[in-house]
Amino acid sequence: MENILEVKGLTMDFGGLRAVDSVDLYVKPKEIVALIGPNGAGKTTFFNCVTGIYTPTKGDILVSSNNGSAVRINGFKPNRVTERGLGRTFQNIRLFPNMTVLENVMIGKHCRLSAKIFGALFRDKKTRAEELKAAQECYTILEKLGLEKACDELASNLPYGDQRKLEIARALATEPKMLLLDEPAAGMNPQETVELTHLIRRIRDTEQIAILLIEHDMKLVMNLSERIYVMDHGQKIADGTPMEIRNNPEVIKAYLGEDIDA
Amino acid sequence: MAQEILKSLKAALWFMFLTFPIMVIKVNTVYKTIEWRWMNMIFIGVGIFVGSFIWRWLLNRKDRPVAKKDFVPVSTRVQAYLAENPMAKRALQGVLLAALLCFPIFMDAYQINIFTVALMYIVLGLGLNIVVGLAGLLDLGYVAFYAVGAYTYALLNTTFGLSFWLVLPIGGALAAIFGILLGFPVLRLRGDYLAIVTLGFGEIIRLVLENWNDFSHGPSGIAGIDKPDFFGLELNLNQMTDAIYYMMVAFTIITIFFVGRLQNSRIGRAWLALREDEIACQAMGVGRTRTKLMAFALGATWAGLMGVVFAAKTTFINPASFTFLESAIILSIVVLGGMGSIPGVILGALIMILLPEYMRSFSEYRMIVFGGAMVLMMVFRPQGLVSNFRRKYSFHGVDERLGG
Amino acid sequence: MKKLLLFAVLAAMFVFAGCSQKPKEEAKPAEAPAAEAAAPAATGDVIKIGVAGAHSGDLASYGLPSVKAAEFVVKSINDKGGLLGKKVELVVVDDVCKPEVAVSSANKLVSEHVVAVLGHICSGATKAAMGTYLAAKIPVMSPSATSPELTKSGEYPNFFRTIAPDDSQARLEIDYITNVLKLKKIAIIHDKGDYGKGLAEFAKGFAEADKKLEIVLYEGITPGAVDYSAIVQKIKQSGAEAVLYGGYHPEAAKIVTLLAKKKMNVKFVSDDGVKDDTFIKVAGQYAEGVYATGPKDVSKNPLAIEATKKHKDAYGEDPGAFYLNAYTAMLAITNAIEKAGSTDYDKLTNALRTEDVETPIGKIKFDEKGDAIGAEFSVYQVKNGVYVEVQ
Amino acid sequence: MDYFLELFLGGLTRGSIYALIALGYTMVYGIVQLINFAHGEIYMIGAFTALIIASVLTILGLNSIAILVIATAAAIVYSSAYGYTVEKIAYKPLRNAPRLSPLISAIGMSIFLQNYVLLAQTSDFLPFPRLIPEFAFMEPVSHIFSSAELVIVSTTMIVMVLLTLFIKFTNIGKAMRATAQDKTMALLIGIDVDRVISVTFIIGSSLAALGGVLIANHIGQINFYIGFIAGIKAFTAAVLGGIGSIPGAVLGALILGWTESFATGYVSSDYEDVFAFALLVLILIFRPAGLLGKAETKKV
Repeated sequence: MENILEVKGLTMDFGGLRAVDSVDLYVKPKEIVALIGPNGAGKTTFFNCVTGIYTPTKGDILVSSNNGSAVRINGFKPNRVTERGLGRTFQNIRLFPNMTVLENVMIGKHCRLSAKIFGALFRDKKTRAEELKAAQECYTILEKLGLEKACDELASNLPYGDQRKLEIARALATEPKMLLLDEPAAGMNPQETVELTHLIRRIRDTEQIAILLIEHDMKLVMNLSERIYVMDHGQKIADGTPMEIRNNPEVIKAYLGEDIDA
Repeated sequence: MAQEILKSLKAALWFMFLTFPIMVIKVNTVYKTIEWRWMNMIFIGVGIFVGSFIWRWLLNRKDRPVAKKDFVPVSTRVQAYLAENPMAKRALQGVLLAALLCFPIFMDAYQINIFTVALMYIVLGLGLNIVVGLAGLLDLGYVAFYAVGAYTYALLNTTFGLSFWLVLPIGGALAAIFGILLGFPVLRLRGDYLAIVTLGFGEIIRLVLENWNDFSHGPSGIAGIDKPDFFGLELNLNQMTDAIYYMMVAFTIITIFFVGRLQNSRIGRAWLALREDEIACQAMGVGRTRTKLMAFALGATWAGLMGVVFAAKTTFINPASFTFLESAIILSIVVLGGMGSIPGVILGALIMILLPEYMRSFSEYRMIVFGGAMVLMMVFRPQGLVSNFRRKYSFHGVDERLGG
Repeated sequence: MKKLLLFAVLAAMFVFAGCSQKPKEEAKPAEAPAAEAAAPAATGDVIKIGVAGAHSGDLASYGLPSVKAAEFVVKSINDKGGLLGKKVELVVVDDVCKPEVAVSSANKLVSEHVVAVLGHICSGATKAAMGTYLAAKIPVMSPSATSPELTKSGEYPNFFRTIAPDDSQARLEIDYITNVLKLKKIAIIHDKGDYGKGLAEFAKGFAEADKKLEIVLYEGITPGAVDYSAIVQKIKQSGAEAVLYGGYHPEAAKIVTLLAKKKMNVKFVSDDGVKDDTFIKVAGQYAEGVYATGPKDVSKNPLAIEATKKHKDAYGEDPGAFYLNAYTAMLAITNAIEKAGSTDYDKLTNALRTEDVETPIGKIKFDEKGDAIGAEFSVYQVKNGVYVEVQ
Repeated sequence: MDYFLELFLGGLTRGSIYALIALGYTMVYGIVQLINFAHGEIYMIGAFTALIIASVLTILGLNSIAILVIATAAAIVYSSAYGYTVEKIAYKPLRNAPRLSPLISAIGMSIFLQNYVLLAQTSDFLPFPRLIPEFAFMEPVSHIFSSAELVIVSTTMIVMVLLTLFIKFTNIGKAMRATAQDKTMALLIGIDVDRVISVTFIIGSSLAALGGVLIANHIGQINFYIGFIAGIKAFTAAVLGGIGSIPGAVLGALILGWTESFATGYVSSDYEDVFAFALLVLILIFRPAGLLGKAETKKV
């Protein structure tokens, strides 16, 4: 499979409500793709379907595996999805508040480690080496995001912007092939947003991974993304390059009243 | 000040009203006589009047916003100091160990026995701490696993004559299997539902033990269980008490050691994360079912082991030892001490077991003081006695710390 | 950490080895029990007697009366100048009827150097505690532990009791139903408890061995449940002519009431746990005609009258369960000390087995196994609101 | 068929009593998400108060209807007062504490109240006077369904209807629903959350008191320990029906009552409680929110 993620006809019903209605989407390796749309368009639900938190009603979610073949991950548990290489962040920050920053990141490493109970109890050489390596790798990730000084702080003590960054660090620790960011800039001031834009691009470049993001900040979206999908009322209403989207009458209609050039 | 007095006066009056029928009137329904105990009302009034000042003072002290951020609790400061000064930590460990080892030399059999019981509860508390404190799964039926261990030894010993040391691992393993059996169906349930199902499970185990006479000898219990065998030595009662005490000291040390390691391992982190945020935890690649089952199984294992010790120590067991109250006491140890904190659980167990024991002279007032103390503890220190202290990594000396 | 563990284990071994020396030195006096158990008490100014049982929790009502009985007996002895010239002192411990707490309580009493123990209340707790007492050579006398094993197994040579064991009660009940009431079908119901179920098991065994009674229903009920109508329906359905109930009066009162309300004509035969005035007060008119076995009638025994009067004077109410048995036990213990002229274990137990003593339940002494000779059961029936001995 | 009917009616009575206690659990849980372990004790205190007042009045020589009314009223007043006070002492200071702390506090309160009654009164069972008269019209069927049972069942049904109406239509009822949904939001729109919680405890406690009087009258005796088992059973019923839901609590209680009754009748009473708990486990596995509870949608 050439694409890293391919979604075909994804549909999600809650009782009688259709939150996502046959949406198609694909992401190529090392691509930055944005998913935009007004509030309630079904973007987060789409994310949740892809990452296994909801089981979609219909459609296919395909992820390319290491040997290049496509794997259908519908109904996989979230952790199995993560093992397949999709790391995510949350719209409303969901860190582990009473654990240290480093520990938060090390949770992301969990599925890449293999220590079992006996390893934990007897702490043999292999386990110790693995722990040490994991801690150092996580520390390196924190360094990349500029959070290494806070590594022993409790996550709940971090300032808001750093908490957002920590979520990204944690997702990176899962060694993803693709990162799904749910409104990474929400609540940030313009200065922080600019930094975030650079950060996301840098991550893509250094880690060589694809990024799919949901965002309301149009400046960030237009600056950053190579392709954009637009959703409204559960349906995909447009896709294309930032330029195409900017001039798409459907999108303008959907955003009526919202300033998309902001 | 006048306002304060008025408040206390109101409280006193309210409680005098509240306790009126139960404290003041005592009816003898057989002889149809009424006894009016007005003195009780006066005691209540005075007691509450004074008590309510203390109550408000303590509440104010707790809520005072005195730079809460900068305030570091004593327990945390002590722990941080010890973490940074391995020498001091070693010294403290050494002193404690020496005290534990020399204890029987100065004490009589009664004291040693009480301490053995306290040590058993420390281990039980640490086991439950894995489930409740670390993984955040509220288990109200923990005593069921304790019963599984106890009955395993009692039955295998009285019917097949198997020795203590042989049954010890069997009891632990069987309890772990029960833990998994219980775990599978209930994992999908959230907090309080899990609590009531585990409570039900605990009761089911006890009821089965009570009713299934052919298997468990029913309510009359199993007598004549062998005490543990120590290298084939012939021990008299006092020596046996000492021996079991030392065995429990070793057990406790091993448990503390293992639980400490679990806590700071890959699995321990996953438990903590699961407790903090289940969805985020899953999305970060932690398998929920597996991780939760592991917590249940490990927690149960310790209960099973202690069950075997319990049966061997008392030489007689019946279902009366495995009631809900027992689960509640073990849970209280964990919460009182501070969830997820090993020193906390130890402190909690010592308080919960030794205090009622030494309050024996109060005899019938023992349980009311116990219940009241539980409420007061929670009101004034809801996070438990010792706050959870997270290990820090330092990246210049990371090798040494992780290897330690 | 590894080193620490190693150190701990080594140190434990070392100290353990050291400590196992210590009790060996003590082992000498242990061989001469008089010196160990009795010496401290004998040299002191007081004779200490332990009182153990449930004094809090849901079974407190069975344990507290024995404390009161012990206090009355001790008071009268001390008022008369004490025992062997010393004051008698009680050491009261609460075992909540739990085996593990009973062991702690026993240890406590041993460390207080008591010379004898009144207790424990529940059979289970008693069994758990006996090992400790035996090792310390302390005689134990229970007013209420009725498990036959305690005396018949021979494992507890220091155990005595002032109440007859369960099997003799069950035997009496079955005989009464077969021979006097001449019924054929019985339902055996119990409360799943140590006492009730134990008794029911014996009754079932006897009935099956006799082959004269048909057991149409054998079931346990849950004490404390809010309603027993289902089990009562089931008794009705089973066609039983009599219900043999093993358990205590609260549940019995509920069942009897329901039986009457459902207009069912079955005999209700029960045990000592039901032969209690509270049962009649609670069940009221429905209690009429109920049979219960209990210790033979002592209402005319002057000591029993005196003991009951003391309680009424002090507390303004009738004594609770096992009060007279506890009173008896306390008299038996103190009498034996007096007669033996010592608190030595062998002399004391010998006195208990040989010396008759006048007590509220009659003139008794103890057989080799520890059961009281003279403590027997009779059958009672409720007539006009009081239990009357029949037979 | 008669046998079935009798078991059915027996289960109905038993279920109705569970329901009265379960309603208190479910309301409190719905609003503060707390398993109020002391609720069983409130029920016990209600029964004790009624017993004490009724005995005093009997000795004073009032007629039995007057005694019934006054004793029930006293039980309700005192149980409410206890419920209110328990909330103020043991739960209110813990509103922002870790989730398990109020639970431990509740267990402590339960132990405290049991022993308080044990010490202040007695450990013995006390006979409870029969206050509910035998109705003449029930005479023909009294061997399968007594007057007291009729009173219990109908009281429960009436209470359930009244409570539902109360919560639907009164202002405080609406405030309760709002608080149950979102405490912070309720506070923001000007609802006095503390007062709502107090009222919830008061109503729940009154129902428990009513249950206490009825059941004590039905079984004829009480002691300090009756609250424990009844409390656990009622809580099981509340969870079974879907905690937080009022019709759910009643339905759960009735199903629990019937399960126990039929299990005893057709299988064995030895395992009566095992059946009850097994039923609970099964229902929670297949319908985790309980029978009438609303399934929570995970918000991510």
